[in-house]
Amino acid sequence: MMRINPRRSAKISAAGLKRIVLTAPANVETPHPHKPLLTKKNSKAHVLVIAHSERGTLNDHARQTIAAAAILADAETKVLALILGELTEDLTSAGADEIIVLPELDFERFQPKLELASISAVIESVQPMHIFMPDNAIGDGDLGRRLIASQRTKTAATQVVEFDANHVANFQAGGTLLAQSALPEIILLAPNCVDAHLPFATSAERSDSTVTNQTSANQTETSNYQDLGLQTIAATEIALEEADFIVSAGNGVQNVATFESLAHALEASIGASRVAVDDGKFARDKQIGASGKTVSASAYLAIGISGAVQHLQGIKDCRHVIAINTDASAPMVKRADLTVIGDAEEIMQTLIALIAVAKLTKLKVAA
Amino acid sequence: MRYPHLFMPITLGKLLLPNRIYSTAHAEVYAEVGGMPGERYIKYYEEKAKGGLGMAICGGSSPVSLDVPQGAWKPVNLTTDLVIEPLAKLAEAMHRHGSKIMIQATHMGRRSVFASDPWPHLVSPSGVREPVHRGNAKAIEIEEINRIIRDFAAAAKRVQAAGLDGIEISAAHQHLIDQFWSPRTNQRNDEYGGSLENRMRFGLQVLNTVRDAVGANFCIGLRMCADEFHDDGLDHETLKEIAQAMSESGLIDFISVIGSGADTHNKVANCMPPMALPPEPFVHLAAGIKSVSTVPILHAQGIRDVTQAERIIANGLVDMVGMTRAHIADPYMIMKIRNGQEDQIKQCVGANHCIDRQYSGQDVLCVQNAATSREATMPHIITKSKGTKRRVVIVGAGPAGLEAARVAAERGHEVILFEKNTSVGGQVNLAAKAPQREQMAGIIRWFDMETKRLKIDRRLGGAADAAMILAEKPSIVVLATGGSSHTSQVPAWGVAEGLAVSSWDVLSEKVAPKKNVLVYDTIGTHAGFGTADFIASRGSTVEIVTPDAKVADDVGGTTFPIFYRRLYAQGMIATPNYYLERVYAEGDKKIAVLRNEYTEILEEREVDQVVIENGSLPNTELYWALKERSKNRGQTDIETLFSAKPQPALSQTLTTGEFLLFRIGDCVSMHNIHGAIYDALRLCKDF
Amino acid sequence: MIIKRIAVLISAGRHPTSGQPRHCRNDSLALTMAVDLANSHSTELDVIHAGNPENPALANYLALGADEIKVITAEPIIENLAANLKDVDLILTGSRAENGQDSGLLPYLLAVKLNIPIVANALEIKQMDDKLEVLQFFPKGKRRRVAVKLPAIIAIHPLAFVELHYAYAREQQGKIVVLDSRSTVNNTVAENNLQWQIQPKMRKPNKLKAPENLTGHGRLLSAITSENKGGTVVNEGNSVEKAQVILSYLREHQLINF
Amino acid sequence: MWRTGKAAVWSWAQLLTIPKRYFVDLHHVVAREPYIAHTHVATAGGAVAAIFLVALNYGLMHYSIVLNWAIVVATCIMFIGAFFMWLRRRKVPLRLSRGAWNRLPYSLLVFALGLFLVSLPVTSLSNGIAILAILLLLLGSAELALGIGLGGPMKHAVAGLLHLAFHPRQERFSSKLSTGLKSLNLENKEYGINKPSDFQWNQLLGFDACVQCGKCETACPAFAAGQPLNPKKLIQDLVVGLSSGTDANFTGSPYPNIPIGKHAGSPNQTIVPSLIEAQTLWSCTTCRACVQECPMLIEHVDAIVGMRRNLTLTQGGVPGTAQQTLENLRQTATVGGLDRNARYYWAIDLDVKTIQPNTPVDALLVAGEGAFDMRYQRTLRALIKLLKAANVDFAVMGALESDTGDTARRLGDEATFQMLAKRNIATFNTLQFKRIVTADPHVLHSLKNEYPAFGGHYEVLHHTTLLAQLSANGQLKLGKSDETRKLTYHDPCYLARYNNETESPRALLRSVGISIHEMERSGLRGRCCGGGGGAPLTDIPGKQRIPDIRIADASTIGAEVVAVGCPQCTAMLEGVVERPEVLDIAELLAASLENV
Repeated sequence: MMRINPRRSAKISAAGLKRIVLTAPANVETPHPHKPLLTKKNSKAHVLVIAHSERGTLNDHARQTIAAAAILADAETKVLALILGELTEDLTSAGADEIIVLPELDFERFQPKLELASISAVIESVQPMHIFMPDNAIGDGDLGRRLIASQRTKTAATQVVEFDANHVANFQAGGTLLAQSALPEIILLAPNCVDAHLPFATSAERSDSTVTNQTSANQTETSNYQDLGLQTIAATEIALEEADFIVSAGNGVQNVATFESLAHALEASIGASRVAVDDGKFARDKQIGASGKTVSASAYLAIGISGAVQHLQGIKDCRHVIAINTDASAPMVKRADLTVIGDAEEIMQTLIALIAVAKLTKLKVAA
Repeated sequence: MRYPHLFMPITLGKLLLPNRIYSTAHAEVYAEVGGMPGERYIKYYEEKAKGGLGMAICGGSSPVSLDVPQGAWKPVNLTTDLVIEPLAKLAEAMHRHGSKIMIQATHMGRRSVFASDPWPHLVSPSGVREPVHRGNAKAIEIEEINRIIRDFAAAAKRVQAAGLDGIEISAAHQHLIDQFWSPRTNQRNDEYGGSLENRMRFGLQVLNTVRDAVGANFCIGLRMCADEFHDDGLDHETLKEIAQAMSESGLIDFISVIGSGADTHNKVANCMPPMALPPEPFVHLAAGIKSVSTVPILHAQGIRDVTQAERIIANGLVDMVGMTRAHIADPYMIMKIRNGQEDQIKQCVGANHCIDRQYSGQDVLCVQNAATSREATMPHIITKSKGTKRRVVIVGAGPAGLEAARVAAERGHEVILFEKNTSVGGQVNLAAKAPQREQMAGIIRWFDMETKRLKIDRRLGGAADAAMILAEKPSIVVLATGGSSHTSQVPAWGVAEGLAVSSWDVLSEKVAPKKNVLVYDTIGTHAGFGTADFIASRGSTVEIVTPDAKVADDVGGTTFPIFYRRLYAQGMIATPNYYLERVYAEGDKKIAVLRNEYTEILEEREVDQVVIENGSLPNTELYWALKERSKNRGQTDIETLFSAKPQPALSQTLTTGEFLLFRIGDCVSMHNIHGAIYDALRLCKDF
Repeated sequence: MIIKRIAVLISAGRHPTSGQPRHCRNDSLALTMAVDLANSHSTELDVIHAGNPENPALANYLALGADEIKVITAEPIIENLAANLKDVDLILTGSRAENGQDSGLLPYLLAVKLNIPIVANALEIKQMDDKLEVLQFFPKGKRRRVAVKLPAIIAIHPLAFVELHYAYAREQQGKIVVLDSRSTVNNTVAENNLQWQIQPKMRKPNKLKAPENLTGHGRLLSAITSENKGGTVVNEGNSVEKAQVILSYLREHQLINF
Repeated sequence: MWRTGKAAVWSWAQLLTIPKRYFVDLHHVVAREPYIAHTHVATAGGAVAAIFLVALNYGLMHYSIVLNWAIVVATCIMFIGAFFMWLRRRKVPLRLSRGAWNRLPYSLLVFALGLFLVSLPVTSLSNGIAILAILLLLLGSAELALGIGLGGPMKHAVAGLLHLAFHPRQERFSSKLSTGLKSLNLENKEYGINKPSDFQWNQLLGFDACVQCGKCETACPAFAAGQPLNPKKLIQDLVVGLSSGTDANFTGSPYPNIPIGKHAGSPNQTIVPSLIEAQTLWSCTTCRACVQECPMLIEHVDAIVGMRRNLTLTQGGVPGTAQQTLENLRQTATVGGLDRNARYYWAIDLDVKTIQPNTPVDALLVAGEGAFDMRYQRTLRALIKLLKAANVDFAVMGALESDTGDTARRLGDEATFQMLAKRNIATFNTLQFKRIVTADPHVLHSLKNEYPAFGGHYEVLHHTTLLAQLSANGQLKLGKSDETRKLTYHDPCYLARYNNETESPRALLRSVGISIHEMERSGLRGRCCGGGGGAPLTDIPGKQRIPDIRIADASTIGAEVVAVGCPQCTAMLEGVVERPEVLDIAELLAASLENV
C-alpha cells in the first residue's frame, strides 16, 4: 500500500500566491505481483509431459499440455517436463516442477527410434502415473503414437479435447460423436483444450537424467529411417492463418511496392490492417484482426500499424511481434517484443538492402 | 455460402428465427407520454425490420409495476392495458417485414430514482442503496413480493395480447430478480435470503407465474449477468449454477447473457463496451453460461462486425449475437450483408454517443447516423432526386461536408468536394489521436469509402477560395469549413506569445508534449481529457484544470469511467473548479495562474507547458466572401429545416451564375459530430 | 529392391453433413497412390478393408480404382490384418479414419505388430532402390523428406498431392471378396483399450482452467486487458542501425537463417 | 462407311421427309446469311436443275431444243452462283476452311461453263471448243461425283440430304424443340463414346454433312475466349477418325493453342487424346450456339457430351473442381457439398410454405443449387414477393429438394445424373402440385426436357414465363419501373436456345415501362455467359474469360444494367470487375410493385 499526503506541497510565489510546482511524483516502487511459488515437497509420484521445442521455446500447445499436467498434479505429484530439442526459455510460469532437456532430439531431425528409446528410458526410471503429450504435427503426435504402440499394456487416448482429473473426451467417427472415458495413462492432447495460464509458478528445475544421457549417447539412428532434411515452401502458397512469418502493413505504409519487396526478401506472407485494406491498398482477405483473420505466426512484423484493439486481437497468438512505427506510444508498441521508431519507408528500404547482402554472404560462405 | 453459421436459423422455444443476429433490449427513451410506444418508436424498429433484422427485443427495462418510476428513461409502460394497442401496432409493423419482436419486462427494484413520478418508495430485498441512481430503497415485504409477481404475469399477458412474439424477463444489471440473487443486495434471513435456493426463489416464482399466464407456446427469455465483478456479488461460477437451474426449470426458452454488474459507475461502463474495450470482451463468460445451459444462449457486448459475429457463432461460443449498437449505426446491416455490400455498412465504432445520451435521460441518437430514430423525417436510404440535376460544391471534408457530399451524390447530383488537407475527416482525425479512441477514425473511414464509391469529385490538399468555387459554376454551395482552435478568447492565456499551446497543436503533433504539463479544459467533452491522456501516455506528468464541477464533466455515463480509469492509473491530477487566469514565463518555466470558481482565490502552477482546450471558433472567411453573391444571401430557412421540409430557395429557378449558399456544422457555431452530420442530412436530403 | 506386393488399407467413412456412407478421403488418397505405383511397377495390389463387407462405402473404392476389395471380418483387427500383410512390401493407408475411434493409431500398432517401420503424414512417395522417399507434412509451410527402408507402412496425410478419379464403370466391374472369417490369431493382450462411452448429445468440450481466486476487479481486468509485455523500444540511431536491430532479433530467435 | 457406327432407329420412309426439311427447316438456318443463301440457291439450284435437265433431255433421249435452252439458263444461274462464291472466296473469312474448299468455286465454274458450252446449239461449236467443253465438263463433274464418293467438298450434298432424312433428333423437324440429352442405358454398360465407331451411324452421317462453313466456330464462346475448342474442327476430327487419317489436311482455324497435324484417329481407336484432347471437350459450355447456327443441323453438343461421358464414367477424368462437385452430388445431392436443409434458410422470414405430402399446391418452387448463394437469394426473395403479390398458391421443396443433376449430366456423369433424377422423381411422386416453377433455366431444362425419359412428366415453367402469364391475365399487377438506366437483356442459353423462351422476359420488362436495348447477339443467337456445362468447374484456361466477352457486348451498346434470368449467368457476369449492374428480371419487377 502506498501512503501519501493528500495535500500537494506548495510554495508561495513572489506575488504571494500559492504555487504548486508540477513535477512527477517520486517513483514509488509498486510491488510486482508475483505469482505464488508452488513447491512440491516429498513428492512420490510423477506426471510426465513430453514435447518438442521449436527454436528453443515451447509453443502454446506444448505449454497447454504442461499446464494440463500441472492442474492435474496434486501437492505430492511432480510435473516432469521432458523437452526434446534445446530450451532457452524459463518454464516456471508453464507449470513444470522439473525439466529434462534432450537438445539432440530436435524436431527438425527424424530419429523416431532414438526418441522412443530415450523417452522410454525416462518412463522406465520415473514410472509416471500419466504421460501427456501435445497431439501435434511437429513430431509429438507421431512420437506419442509410437509410444502407445510400443507400450500396449498402458491405456491411451489421442486427440483429447476435454479432460479433468476423472475423465477424457474426444471426437470420434469423423468428428460426429463425442466419446468419454476414464483418465488413461497416456494422453495426447488436442490444442486449446486447456488454458495455459496458471495462477502459480513452479520451480522448473533442470535435472540431468543419467539414464537418458546414456541412452542417447549409446544410440544413433542407423536404423530404417534416413532423414533427408526439412524444407520450407514459398510463403505465397501458405494461407495467412497458417503462415509462420507475416509482414503486415498499416496506415504508415505509403509505398506498397517497397513493402512487398520486403515481404519477398523475408520470404514472409503479407497481411494488412483494416485501415490499409479499406484504403484499397490490399485485398480484403489480407485483413488481420477481429473483423478479419486471426493469425498465429512465429514472427509478425507490423509496419506502420498503430494497433487498434481489434487488430491486436487478431495477432494475440503470434510469438514474436516486431513493430516499425513513428509513434512510440502506439498500442502496438506495448504489444510488440521489439519496436523500432522511425520512418517506415526508410527502414524497409534499408532492411531490403541488408537482407540482400546477408543472403549473398551466406551463399558465398556456402560456396 | 457466406456466413453459413450466422445465417443458420434458430428456434427459441417455438419461435423460429431466420438468422443468429438480433437487437437486444435497450432503453430507447422514445416512449411517449404515459409510456406508450408512438410513431417514432415504431418507425425506429420498423426500419431495422426493413433492413432484414430477424428479431428485436425492444423496451429495455420496461416496468411491470407502479413502484418503478417511469419519468426518467421514458420506458414502455407495461403496467396498463393501454399499452396493448400501441404494442400491437409495433408487432404488426415488424411482422409485415418478416421480423420478430419481443419486449423486455422487469421490476427495477432499487435501481431507480425515487425523486421522479410517482415518487415511490423503491423496494429491494434488503433496502441497500444503489450508488449509480442514488436508489434509496426499503426492504421489500412478502405482500409486495406477491404483488410484483402478479404484476409480471399481468404484463406478460398484455405483451401476448398485443401479438408480440415473446417476452424477456430481466435479471441483469441488478434489477429486482438479481437483487434477490446477489448477496451484495440480499441480506434477508427469510425464505428469500440465505441459501442460493432461497435467493433464487423470487425469480423462479416470477417465471412460473409468467409461464402459467402465457402458456407453453409463448417465448420467454431471461436476461442475466455472467459475473458482477464485485467481491461481495455474484461470481461466474455462482451465476452458472443459477443459469443451469433456470434453464433446467423448463420455464424459459433462452438466456441472454451480459457480462459485468452495473450498479457502480465503473461497472456501468462495461455493459455497453465503449471503444476502449477489446472486441467481445465478455463472450467467454457467455460461453461459460452456455456450457451449463439447456436453452440457447444469446449474447451482445462489443460485437460490431459481421466477420466477428460469424466467428463467434462458428466457434459455438453462443447461439445468437446481439448487434444492437451496430443496428443503431446501420439498420440496413443485414440487407447489406445479403447484398454483398459489407463495405457499405456504417459500422458502429463504440463512441457510445447513444448510450451516453440515454444515461443522461436523453433520447438515443447515433453519433454517425442522423437518420436513426428520426425515420419519420430523415431517410436511411437516400433516393435519387426526380428534379433537376444540380452542380453542388461542398467545401470542407469533415463529418458535415462528407455527409453533405454523400447525400447530394446519392440524390444524383454532380458533387465537387474541396478539402484543404490531404485527407478527409477534419477534427475527427484529431479526436482519433487520443489513446484508446483510435476507432473514432472509423466514422471517417466509412465516409471516405462512400464518397469514393459514389465517384464524388474530391479535390483534396488545397484550400478553396471564392474564385475557385465560382469557377465550378455551382448551383448550390455548401460550406462545411469547420472551425479553428479557439485559443484567442482570453489573450492573457498567452497563446499568441507562445506561453500556451492549443490542444489541436498537441494532438496534431505540431507541438511535442513537455515533461510537466497543465491541460486547461473549458469544454469538458472528450477533447480535453483526450489531449491530457495523449500527453500522459507519452510519459509526461499532467494536471487537468477545469472550471467544471469535475473533469470531463460533459462526457456520458459509459465514457467518463473509462477516462477516470486512465486518469488514476496514470497518476494524472484532476483540478476542477478553477479558471485559468493568465500564463507568464519564469525562466524556462511557465507559470499558470488559476482562480478558484467559488473563492476567487488565485494560485499558481509552475510547469513546462500549458495546453488549452477551448473548443472551436467558426471559419467564416469563405462565407462572408460568398454571402452577398448568393441568391439566398447565405440564409438557411430554419422553419423548413427544423420541420424536415425542402428549403424554399430550392424551388427557385436559377439563372446562369446564380447559386444558393448554405453552411452547416462547426462553421456556423461549434457543434459535435452528430450535430454536423444532422445539419448536412436535413439540408441536403431535399437537394 | 522390386516392390512385389502393395497393400492399401481402407476404412468406411461417412459424409460429415449428409451422413451418407462414403469412402474415407485419406484412405482414397492412399489407394490412388498405390494404384499409380502398382501400375508403374506392375506390382500386385491388395486393397483390404477390415469391417463390414456390406458397407455401401466400399463401392466408392471400386470406383476410385480398386479392382477387388478383400474384406477381413475377423477380430481382433490388428492381429488379423497383420496376418494378412506378412509378405507385403509396402502398406499404404490414410493417416486417420472417419469412423470408429479415429485415433490414428492403427498404422502404428500394425507397424509394431509386423516389426516394420512407419512414416506418417506423407504427402508424396517415390521409390528409390530399396527405399521409399516420403515427403512429410509439417505445419506452417514446412515439409520434410524421409527415406524409409522397405517393407514399411506409410500413412497418407489429407493434403497429399493426389487427384482422385471416380469412375462409375469401375464400380460396376469391381469385386468385394470376404476373406475367411475365422480369426487366424488367438492373442488377446490388453491393448491400450479404454472403455469409451458415446455422449448422447454433441456439445462443445469444456476447456480446463486452473482455479484462480481473483477479486471482482481482477476478473474484470483479466477480461478487458491483455498482458502487455512492453518489449524493447529502439528510438536512437540511423536507419541502418535500426534495421540491424530487427535483423539481429530475427537471427537471435532463429526466425531467419541468413 | 457410316455403317461402322452403332445402330439407330430409322426407316427408309424418312427419305421422303427430305424435301420439306431441306426447303423449310434448313432454310430457316441458312437464310440468316442472305448472301450465302442466295449463292447456294443459285449454285445448287442451277446445278441440280441442270443435271436434272441433262438427265431428262439426254438420259431419256428427248434431245429437245427447249430443254437444251433450259439447260443453258440453269448453267447460267449456276455460273452466276459459282461466280459469287468465287468472289467470296477471294477474301476468305477466317471461319471458312480453305484447301479443297477454295478449289470448289473453280470446279463449279468449270462444270457450269462446260455444260453451258455443251448445251449450246451444237452446230455453232467448233470441234476444239467442243472438246474443251467436254473436258471442262468432265473436270467439273469429277469434283461433284468423286467429291461425294471420296470425301471432297461436294460430299455435303449427299450426306447433307441423307442427314436431313436420318437426323438423330427427328423431333427437330416437327417444330418441337429437342435439346435434352439422350440417356445411356447404364445397365447395358453404355458408357458413352470412346471411339468413332461408338457413335450412331446417323450421327456419323451428320458429321459428314459438315460444309465447314465455320458458323459454329463464330458462335462458339469457348473459341472466342481462346480455349482449345473449335466445334468445326471437332466435327472434322471426327470425320478424320471415321475415315482413318490425321488432321494434317484440315485447312480451317485450329483449336486455339493446339497445333494442327499432330492428331490422328481411326474408327476403332480411342478418341481421347490421340484424336481429340480432353481439354477440348471440357472447354464446351454446352450453350448450343454451334447447333443453333449449323446449316447442316449437326448436333455438336451431343457429340461432346457423348465423349465426356466416356471419360467420366470409365476413367473419372473430369478436371478441375468438377471431380469434387460430382462427389458432392453423390454424397449430399448438392453441388456444394452442403446441408440440404440450408437451401431454404433464406425463406424463413418470408413465411414461405414448405410442401408437405398430402397438401396440394398450385405451384412448386424448385430453386436449385443457387439458393445456397446470397446473390441468387435476392432474386428468389424478389420472386416470392411477386408470387405473393399475384396470390399464387405455392410452396418450396425445403430439405426434400435434391440437385436435379444437371451439372453431373453435362459433365458426362450419367450415373450420378440418373441417380439424382430417379430420386427427385420419387420425391415428386409423393407430392401434389400442378406445375413446377423455377428461376434457374438449368433446373428448367433438366426437369422439363430430360426427366420425361425417366418417367417424370411435369409442367415446368421458368419464373419469367409464369410471371408473364400472370401479368397477362391480370393476376399480377405490376407498377411502372423507376429504372431509367440503359438496359439490355442477356438471354440465358438454357432458357432461350434450350427452351425457346425469349419473349416472356422481354414482355415483362416492357410491361413495367423498361425499354430494352438489344446486344448484337441476342435471343436464340445470344452469346453464352460461360457458366454452362460445368465449364466454370473444369476451368480450362484460355486467353480471356467468356463472361468478359459477354460484358463487353453489353458495354459496346452502352448498357448500364444487364437484365438476366438465370443465377448462373448472374454469377458469371457479376464476376467481371468493371461492369454494368446485373439484375434478375424478378428483381426489376419486384421493385415496380412499390409503384402499383
